[in-house]
Amino acid sequence: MNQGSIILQTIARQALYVIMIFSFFLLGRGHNEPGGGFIAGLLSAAAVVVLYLAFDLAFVKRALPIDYKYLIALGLLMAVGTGVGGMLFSEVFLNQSFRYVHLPFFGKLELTTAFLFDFGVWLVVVGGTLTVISAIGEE
Amino acid sequence: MMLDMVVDVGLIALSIAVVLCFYRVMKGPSVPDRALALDTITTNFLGIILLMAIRLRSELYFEVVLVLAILGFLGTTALAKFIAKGVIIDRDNN
Amino acid sequence: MAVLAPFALAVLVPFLYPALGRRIGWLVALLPFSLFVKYLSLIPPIMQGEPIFINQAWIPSMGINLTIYLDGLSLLFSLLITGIGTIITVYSISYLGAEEALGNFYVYILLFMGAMLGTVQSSNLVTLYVFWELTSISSFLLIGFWFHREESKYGALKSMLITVFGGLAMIAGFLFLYLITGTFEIREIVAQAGKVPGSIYYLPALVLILLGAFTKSAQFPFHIWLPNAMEAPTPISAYLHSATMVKAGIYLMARMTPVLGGTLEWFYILSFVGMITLVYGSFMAIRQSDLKAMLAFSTISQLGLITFLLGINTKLAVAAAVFHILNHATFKGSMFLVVGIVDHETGTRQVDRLGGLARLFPITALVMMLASAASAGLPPFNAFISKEMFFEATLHAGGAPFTAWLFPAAAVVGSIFTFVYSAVMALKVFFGPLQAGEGHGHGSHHTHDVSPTYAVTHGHDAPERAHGHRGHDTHGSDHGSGHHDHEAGHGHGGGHHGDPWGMVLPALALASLTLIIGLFPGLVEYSLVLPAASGAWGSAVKIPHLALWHGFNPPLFMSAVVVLLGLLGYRYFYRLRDVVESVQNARFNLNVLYDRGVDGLVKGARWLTDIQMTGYLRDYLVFISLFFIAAVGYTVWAKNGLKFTGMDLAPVSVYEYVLAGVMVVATLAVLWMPNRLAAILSLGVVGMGVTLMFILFRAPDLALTQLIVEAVSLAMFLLVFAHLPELKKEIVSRSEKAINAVVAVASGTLITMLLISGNATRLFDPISRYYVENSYKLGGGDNIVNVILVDFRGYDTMGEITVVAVAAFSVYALVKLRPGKGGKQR
Amino acid sequence: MIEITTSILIILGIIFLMAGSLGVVRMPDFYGRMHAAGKASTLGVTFCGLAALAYFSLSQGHLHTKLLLITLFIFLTSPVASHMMSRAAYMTRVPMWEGTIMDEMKGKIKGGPGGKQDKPKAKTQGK
Repeated sequence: MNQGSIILQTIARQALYVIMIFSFFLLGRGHNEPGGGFIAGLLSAAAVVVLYLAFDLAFVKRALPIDYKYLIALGLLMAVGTGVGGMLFSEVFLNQSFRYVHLPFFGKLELTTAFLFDFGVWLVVVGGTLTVISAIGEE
Repeated sequence: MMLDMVVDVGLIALSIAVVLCFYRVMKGPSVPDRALALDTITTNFLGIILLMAIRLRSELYFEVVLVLAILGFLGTTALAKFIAKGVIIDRDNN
Repeated sequence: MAVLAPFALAVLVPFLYPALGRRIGWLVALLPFSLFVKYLSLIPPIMQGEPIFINQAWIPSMGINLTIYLDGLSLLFSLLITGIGTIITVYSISYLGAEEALGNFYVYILLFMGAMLGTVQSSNLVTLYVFWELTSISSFLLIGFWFHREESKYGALKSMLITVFGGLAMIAGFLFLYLITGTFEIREIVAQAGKVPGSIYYLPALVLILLGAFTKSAQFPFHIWLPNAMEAPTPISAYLHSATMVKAGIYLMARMTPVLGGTLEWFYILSFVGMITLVYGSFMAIRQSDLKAMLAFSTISQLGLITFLLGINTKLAVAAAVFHILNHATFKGSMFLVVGIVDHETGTRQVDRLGGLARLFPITALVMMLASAASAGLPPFNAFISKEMFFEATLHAGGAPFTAWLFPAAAVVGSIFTFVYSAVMALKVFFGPLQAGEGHGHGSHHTHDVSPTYAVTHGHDAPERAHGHRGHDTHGSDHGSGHHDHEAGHGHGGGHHGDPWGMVLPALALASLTLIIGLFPGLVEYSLVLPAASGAWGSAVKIPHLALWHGFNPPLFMSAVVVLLGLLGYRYFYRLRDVVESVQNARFNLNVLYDRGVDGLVKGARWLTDIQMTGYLRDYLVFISLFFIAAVGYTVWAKNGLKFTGMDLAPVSVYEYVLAGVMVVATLAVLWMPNRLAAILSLGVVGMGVTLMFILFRAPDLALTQLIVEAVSLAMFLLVFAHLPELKKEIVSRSEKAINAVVAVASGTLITMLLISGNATRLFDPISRYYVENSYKLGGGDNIVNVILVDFRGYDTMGEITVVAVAAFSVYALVKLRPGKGGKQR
Repeated sequence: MIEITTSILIILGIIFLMAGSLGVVRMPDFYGRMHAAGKASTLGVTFCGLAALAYFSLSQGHLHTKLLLITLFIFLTSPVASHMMSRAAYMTRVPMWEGTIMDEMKGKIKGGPGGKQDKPKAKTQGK
């Protein structure tokens, strides 16, 4: 379809999913084992960059029609939101709380507001990196 | 422990391999040579980390391995496109 | 809390303004009026001497809290602020046309009112400072209200610069006080007043605080901003620059009297500055041709008088000062309002062009008569009593022998000039020969509001003036254009003159006060003056009964001299003015000094930036690292913090040596790489080395992050290089390379030394123990690093992601807004 | 039992990795080195991965899926990277070893030696 090498494109499609799963995995368990918003965010950005490398801008724009800047804004909102949320329960700003929930299949699952905060961080990092890369790329 | 002894030998061997590739990075007449040497260094690092994981019997390192693999792949491909076409993300070239 | 009410309303005004339009003035006037009544009701308890005290912690850890402390002194000022505030707001309803930006006018006024109330009522020095600066800001906004006029902007900036400069000095003075007494609460400071004069910090504290007070109250060296502040609309000048704001400095001096007063320095600085300002102010007032400027200088001189009294620092003097504050507010306020009316009606404020307006504006003339008579200090008025007390105080001032005759003499001379300019303003403007102030005069100072101008001699066949308000306003304001032209034209026929009631009534109310207080001083004496004086003095003040008549005593004789010479001065006013004119030389006056100072500042700043901003990133790096080396190197050297002993180093295995070796070689290689691409690649090797180090030391999290940073920076480099021009190696001069080498080596060694000594010194036990213990209990996660990142140090992470967001946006903007290759703007 | 299998796999891994690195150093021109790097190292790492997989799966009793995924991923992406690099080198006409007998790719890749010269190989095209 384009001058880019076919091999790269096929691999890129498969690799994208692997990396995406992995970055969500990292994000999810950030609280207990090594992982967290930053690393997951960058990995997801890496996944999209692989797409950028394999295909061209137009293709990626069609594949991912979202404007990355909204991601940043959403991420910040979420991060600050969890912080402010803490204040609603008359806690100190940005105080995290956590509950243990037993899901039938997964067993003990720990729901923490920290995860929301991490998710916010994830969004900001992904949005930020991709905005920069796409801005420079389009140049 | 036989296994630990083997792993140690492996680690030393891989270090030598890294130094060898490093020599190529230094000398490499053309840029692709250097890029390739760097890619091989990354692969060697993967090997080292895996051996370390076995040596220390902890599963924490698999993340590092995968991330390193992804980024190595990403780096080399970007480099390749840069060398070839001077531009990494092309607008739409069909 | 009463103090915060104005701020609350100020917030609402922008929303109410579209709905209410001009009538919002009445609503806004309600607030100061209700506060005025509230404070009036507070007089009885305060008379008995138990002040109201409300404490609201603001920053408890720093000992700064919002404490409201209402004693006699602050009550007097609060009454002044709210009372005159009401009058001004009512006055400005008819003064300002509908087209003016009334919305923000009222917001600024309310902002100011709240700030002033806060200043006079807060008993915590820092809160007082905060409100103090707020008054400067609101005065800046108000002076520059007609922002499209050059003079307003200049005046606003000038007043802002000088008052804020003083404010900064003042906060420094407060800090000294804090050093001496260890508290910010004024009451506690007053309690330890004995300790203050003795300590070494006394003089700097005194000088700095006085600097703040003098700049705010426009005392001699710093008075230059007040005449320029006259660019504000007249009600503002009346409110801020005569009755309340300029009195903040006086309030501060009065409040500090028990603490800083009583020493020789206090006596000499204050009395001399006050005396000079009094004489200089009234002396210069005569020279002014513009009514408002004349009033400005008269305010300066009256403030000088009050400072003079505070300087003398006897019970009588302090009482006189407080009483004069009240009187001055009444007569100066009304004089300003009258000038506003004159200007509003005739479109000009030039003394020479005005005359004989009494026939046209009988009531305004009456008000002016009352006010200027009081200002001159004639018997039946309140100012006469305070001037008598002033003379009395100067006679018994004490201090060095030469002051015994100097003070009274200065007082008399000052009063003579005051008498002259009050007479000029009253008699000449209203009763002099009817002058054709046809208003073509383009006085630089006069305002250009919407007033329908009257040709004094030619009638203006406007329709019958609706009573009191400006319904008949037939033509839109031209307030856009700088100078004032008159579309009114000179239609002939009977002029319908009459006083604009909307403006005259408030002025009349204020002026009548001068007479009422003059005739029945007792009314005010016990309820206001004495509590205020005792508030200032720190202990109860008993003074002889305030009365018009104290028998034949030296002050009466001095007043008689003043009146006589004053009349004489008025008789030969023009010749007197020429004399004054000749004295004034343009070259050395303070204004020029101020302007030259500001320009010098701006030029210096530009010179400094030019040196640094060479445009090369490399130079910035060199600057930064040089500064780093200098700062850190010096401190380390000075504190000889370098310790190389006592290091418990972990055993370094062979493996780490190899890795370290590779990394060192790679870093050195970067220098000799033929092109940039190769250089980044070897940098990549260094990065890998660091990651491996982390792995060796079993820190997977760090390894992950390091890896990602490596990869992203590599990608960034590549992206950027795609656009950089293809120059292999910059040709860099040898000397520059040498500098870079030296700087690099120096910062490298410094950091290693720091690390080593850092490792060696064990001042605090490592924080990690705290995190290890309760990262699971509190954070609920056993990945300590992440728990720290998200929970304990959540705030930092939030900061970081904001930084990331901002960085991303800025890159986007930079790239997008660059003029495109084809010059097309993206 | 676990130790024996892991050791064997490790030794295999190391042999191939060493071979790869040696190849990268010893080979006369870029394309030779590319062979070594592309094939040998990837195989080497895969063996190491398998060793780790064997070790952890056997010691923990259940197949370690994550490790499997990782090894597979490396096995997949590493050759592609080498391929891309060689393509780039070919397009920028990196010189071949003088002893090369035949260049099957001549003229097939745009920009390569003998290829259709429609697009100048300039490093940075006009955007």
